[in-house]
Amino acid sequence: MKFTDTELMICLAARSIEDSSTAFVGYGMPQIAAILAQRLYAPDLVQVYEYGAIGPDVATPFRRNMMADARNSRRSFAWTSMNWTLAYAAAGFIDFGVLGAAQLDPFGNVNSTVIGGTYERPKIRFTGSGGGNEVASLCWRTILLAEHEKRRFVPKLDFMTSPGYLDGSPDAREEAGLPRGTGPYRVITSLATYDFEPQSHRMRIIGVREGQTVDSIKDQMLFEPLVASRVETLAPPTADELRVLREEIDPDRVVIGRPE
Amino acid sequence: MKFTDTELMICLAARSIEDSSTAFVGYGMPQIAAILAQRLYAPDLVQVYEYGAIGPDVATPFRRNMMADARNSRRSFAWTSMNWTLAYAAAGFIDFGVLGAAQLDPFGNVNSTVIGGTYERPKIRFTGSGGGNEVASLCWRTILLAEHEKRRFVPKLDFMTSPGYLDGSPDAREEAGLPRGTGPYRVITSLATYDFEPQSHRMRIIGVREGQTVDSIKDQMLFEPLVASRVETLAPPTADELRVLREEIDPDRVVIGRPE
Amino acid sequence: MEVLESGGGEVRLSDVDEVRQWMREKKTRKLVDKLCDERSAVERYVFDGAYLSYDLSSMVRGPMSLEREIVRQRKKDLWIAAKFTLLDTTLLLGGGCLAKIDVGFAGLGRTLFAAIESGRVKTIDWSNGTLALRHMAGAMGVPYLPTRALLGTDTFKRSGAKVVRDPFTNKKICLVPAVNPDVAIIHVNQADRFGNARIFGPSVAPLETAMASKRVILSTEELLDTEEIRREPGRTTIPYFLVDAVVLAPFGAHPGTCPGLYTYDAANLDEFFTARDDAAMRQYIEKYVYGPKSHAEYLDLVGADRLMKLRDGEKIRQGYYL
Amino acid sequence: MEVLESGGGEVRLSDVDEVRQWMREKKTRKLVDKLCDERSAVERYVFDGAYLSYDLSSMVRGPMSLEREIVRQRKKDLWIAAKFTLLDTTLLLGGGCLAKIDVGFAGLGRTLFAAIESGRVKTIDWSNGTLALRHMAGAMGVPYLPTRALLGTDTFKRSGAKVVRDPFTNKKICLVPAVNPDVAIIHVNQADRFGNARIFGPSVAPLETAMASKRVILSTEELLDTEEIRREPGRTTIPYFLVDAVVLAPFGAHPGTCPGLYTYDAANLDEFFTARDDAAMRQYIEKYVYGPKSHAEYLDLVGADRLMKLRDGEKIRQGYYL
Repeated sequence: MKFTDTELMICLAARSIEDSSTAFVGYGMPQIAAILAQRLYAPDLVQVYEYGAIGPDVATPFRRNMMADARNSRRSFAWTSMNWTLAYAAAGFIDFGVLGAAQLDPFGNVNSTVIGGTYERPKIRFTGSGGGNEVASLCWRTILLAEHEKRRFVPKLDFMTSPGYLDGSPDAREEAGLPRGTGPYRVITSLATYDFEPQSHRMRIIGVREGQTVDSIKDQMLFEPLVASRVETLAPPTADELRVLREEIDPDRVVIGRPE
Repeated sequence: MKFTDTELMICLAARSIEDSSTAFVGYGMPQIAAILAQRLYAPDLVQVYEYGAIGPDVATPFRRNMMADARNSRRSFAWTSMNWTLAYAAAGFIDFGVLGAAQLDPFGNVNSTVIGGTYERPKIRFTGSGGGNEVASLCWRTILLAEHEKRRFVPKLDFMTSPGYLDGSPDAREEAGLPRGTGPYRVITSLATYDFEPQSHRMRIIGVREGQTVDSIKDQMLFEPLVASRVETLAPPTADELRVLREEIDPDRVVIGRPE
Repeated sequence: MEVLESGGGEVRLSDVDEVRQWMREKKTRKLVDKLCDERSAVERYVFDGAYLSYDLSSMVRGPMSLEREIVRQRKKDLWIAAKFTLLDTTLLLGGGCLAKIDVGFAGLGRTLFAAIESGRVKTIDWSNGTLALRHMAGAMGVPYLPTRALLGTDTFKRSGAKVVRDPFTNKKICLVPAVNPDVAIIHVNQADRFGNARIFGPSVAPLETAMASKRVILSTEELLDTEEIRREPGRTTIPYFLVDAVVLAPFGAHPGTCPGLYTYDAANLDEFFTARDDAAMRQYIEKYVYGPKSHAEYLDLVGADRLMKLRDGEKIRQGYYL
Repeated sequence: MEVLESGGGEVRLSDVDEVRQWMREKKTRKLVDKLCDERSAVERYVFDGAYLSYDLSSMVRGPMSLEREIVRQRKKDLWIAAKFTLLDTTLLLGGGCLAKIDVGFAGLGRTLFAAIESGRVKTIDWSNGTLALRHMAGAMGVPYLPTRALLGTDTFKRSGAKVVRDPFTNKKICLVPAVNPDVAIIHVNQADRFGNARIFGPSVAPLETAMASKRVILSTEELLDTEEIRREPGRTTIPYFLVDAVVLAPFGAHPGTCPGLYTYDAANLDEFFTARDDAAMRQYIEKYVYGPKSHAEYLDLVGADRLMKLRDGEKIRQGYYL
């Protein structure tokens, strides 16, 4: 079955989230991945939204841009507000963070602020951190999602919005004051998946899409990633995943798009 | 009409609280004074309790020791919790604080912790600050209530639980980091009332009970208070005040006692 | 206190004692009727150059009728706290009202980004969470609050935060300064005339924002009697003495949703979202903001039938309206 | 960071990262049935020497059935956070459970004061507000929070707080360290078996205390289905993943009141209050704590008729039970 890049990324992300865990979820792809995970793999996943919903049973079809509406908040375990949801994250209660990234470096640092020019007069301005900085700082394991375009994978970011492993040195995060034992866990792109090599904290290819090779992936990046001793071939979206995505979650294809 | 010392103090305190103000109120006499004020002089007084009730319409008869029960909390404008009520005080929203004091010094500093011996092995141990330190630190004007016994008015406290004007120097409170423009406003005892002389921040007699003189008051203190140029004779409790106190608020005389 | 590192961003610093004095003098504890229309509320309390904060966003329970009035009155040089924002920034920018954005989430659209890229609007980058925390510091009457976010990033460098060592554990910690906005606009579900207000559902930081701000304008879907407020004190989000003006604004969050009450207006939002260049944005503003002279006229422009359909379109009441 | 002054009181200091690790590993996110009796909950989670925190007090919605069980199991050397406390400290002391008190309000009675005066129990003086704030710091995962209380007093000197200069305004500010109790006991109005809990009415710091504590035991007046919890998420005070044990304990706050549900037991409290010497206190404890082997037996001892009268004696439901 044909599928879009976004569908693949969503499915890969959904498979990476553990059941009976808490996950701080951002708008768009991350949210859809969490909903998919909950429908198929992690029925007791507790989605936590920065706007204060804890454990909602999100209504589908998903509607665009409607974070905090009733459909995204209904049947929660609790409703609260931002300072409290972030307190849960800071106090160590949130297992996963799921974030989109406009630009990434080898250590999983994320740019979603500006590209090019100067900070004051950038060539491209994005939305900025949103809740991203907190998610990447405070949750235990961050999953980063990015469309695989060469220009997104840079040796040095134009702007570090949200922290990965910073300069990659062994205790860089802790020395900066970030909570011990946190950091990027996976990078999921439309072509490959990565973890982070424990010593160097560098991105390491652990999976490639069918039809891709480690070398073809490297060709599509501006820095050289590490490669795991065993690189798996990523299973494409299953019929079940696509059915749930296309029929239940996003029938208007607002986020998942349509395969050509 | 005969009345108790406590009744007098409560009436004097009730007359000192302005209508349409917010008042942080402690248990016992302070609370009864606030209820009396509300019934007779300050119908739109907003009582604020540290346990989270904002603006309750306290049910009478008053019951002992039942701060935070339904009768003390009913019909509030809002219910919240301690970190929030104290935030209101810290942010400048609470006009009056009303506090009892076991021991007082010339600058309105209050002891409600220990007397005699050492801190570790005191001769007498009291309850400690409760919410008193916050009230005395953060509310705009603090009214202190104390039975007039000589041993309570000491040149130097055994322990400073809650801040008055500290050492009395012009900016002592501000230099200590306390909010600008705050401090004790009145001391009300069973024999006299005091304000604080603006330059020296020393207690100053402004009223004496019928049958007392400035000298008789001084005789019953262990430090020498200042005396205002005009000292009024304190009006005894009115029939109305006593009726409300004895019939509505405290018919069991739990706090107000019975005149011999 | 040794500061290890300071962000270089411009900060709207608060003097805690000056703010306290304001709250003492300017926030009456009297039960006065604060009901007025959006025009006089905005005239009175939103001034050119003011620091403005709002709760939630254009899409969800945002104070849209008040935002439109701000644009209608052509307020200038606002500095806004853009926490959890969506089209709010875009609208205020389109109306020429914006000078600076404390960015949590800058907002959406080419018009906005072009203004930033060209330097017409200045950004100071924070994050949603640290902006919410700055309001909490303002609400708590303290000069700052500590957090373990921002650390190690360029976001920190562009913010006005500082890094120090915590004297208890000797670890690095980030301090974010309190913000006390000149004016807050907050849309609520129910309020009485004095300003006691209820918000239903999850939220960003409505109480923190109301407590921290020097002036607070509420727009409300419904007016309640104070007796009703007193009957269920546990449902009060904002007590009256924080509030300066109460504006009755049914469908005040339109074209966004007010959860539990009405759904969003997809067609209107499409017009808004697709106003991607300045001309289209001007057209949108001409039609929906300058055209109607008040929120009442705006509602007529949208039309009663459409509004009723939006109300019917919200299928979830549970949890909001008990 | 230059510390201008440090209180000399012993502090139960938290390592924020160690606490985070605990919350990661020991607080399951699984929806597991946590219902148990007070005996096994206290056996499992309250250990000798533990730092214990409770919400509210013996008089009002206090976790009295759990406090009695702690005494029944003869736990030793507890260090307690006595914020807004009344006879709780007296009871724990009478049972020989207490070693140290972080004093907000020490509690009541000669027995207690005599124990402090004789040095059998050690006090560290804070205030109600700073103790609540220390729990909030623990809940927020930060090492401390700033406040403008305590400054200039002996209370400060006996506390474990510090004074520093705020790097934004250069004014002095007091920092109070986070506390992360080993165990919290909290009485709630309603909870499901997983620990999602509702508290009605004003409160001290139940959520802060639950978030900050390594173990949380809830006693609840009523058990609800989770479906009921999900129907009104705005009424949830404590989400399940903070909670370790749920004990069904109707009249769990007896002899105090559970506001909106039952009034206090004046006769029983009189016995308690007048237990002014050690012998009388032993007698009270013998009768009401050691006598009954469980909360169920305690309720029988008090008697169904009396309990029903207490329920009828609470004339105010409004605002609590909507």
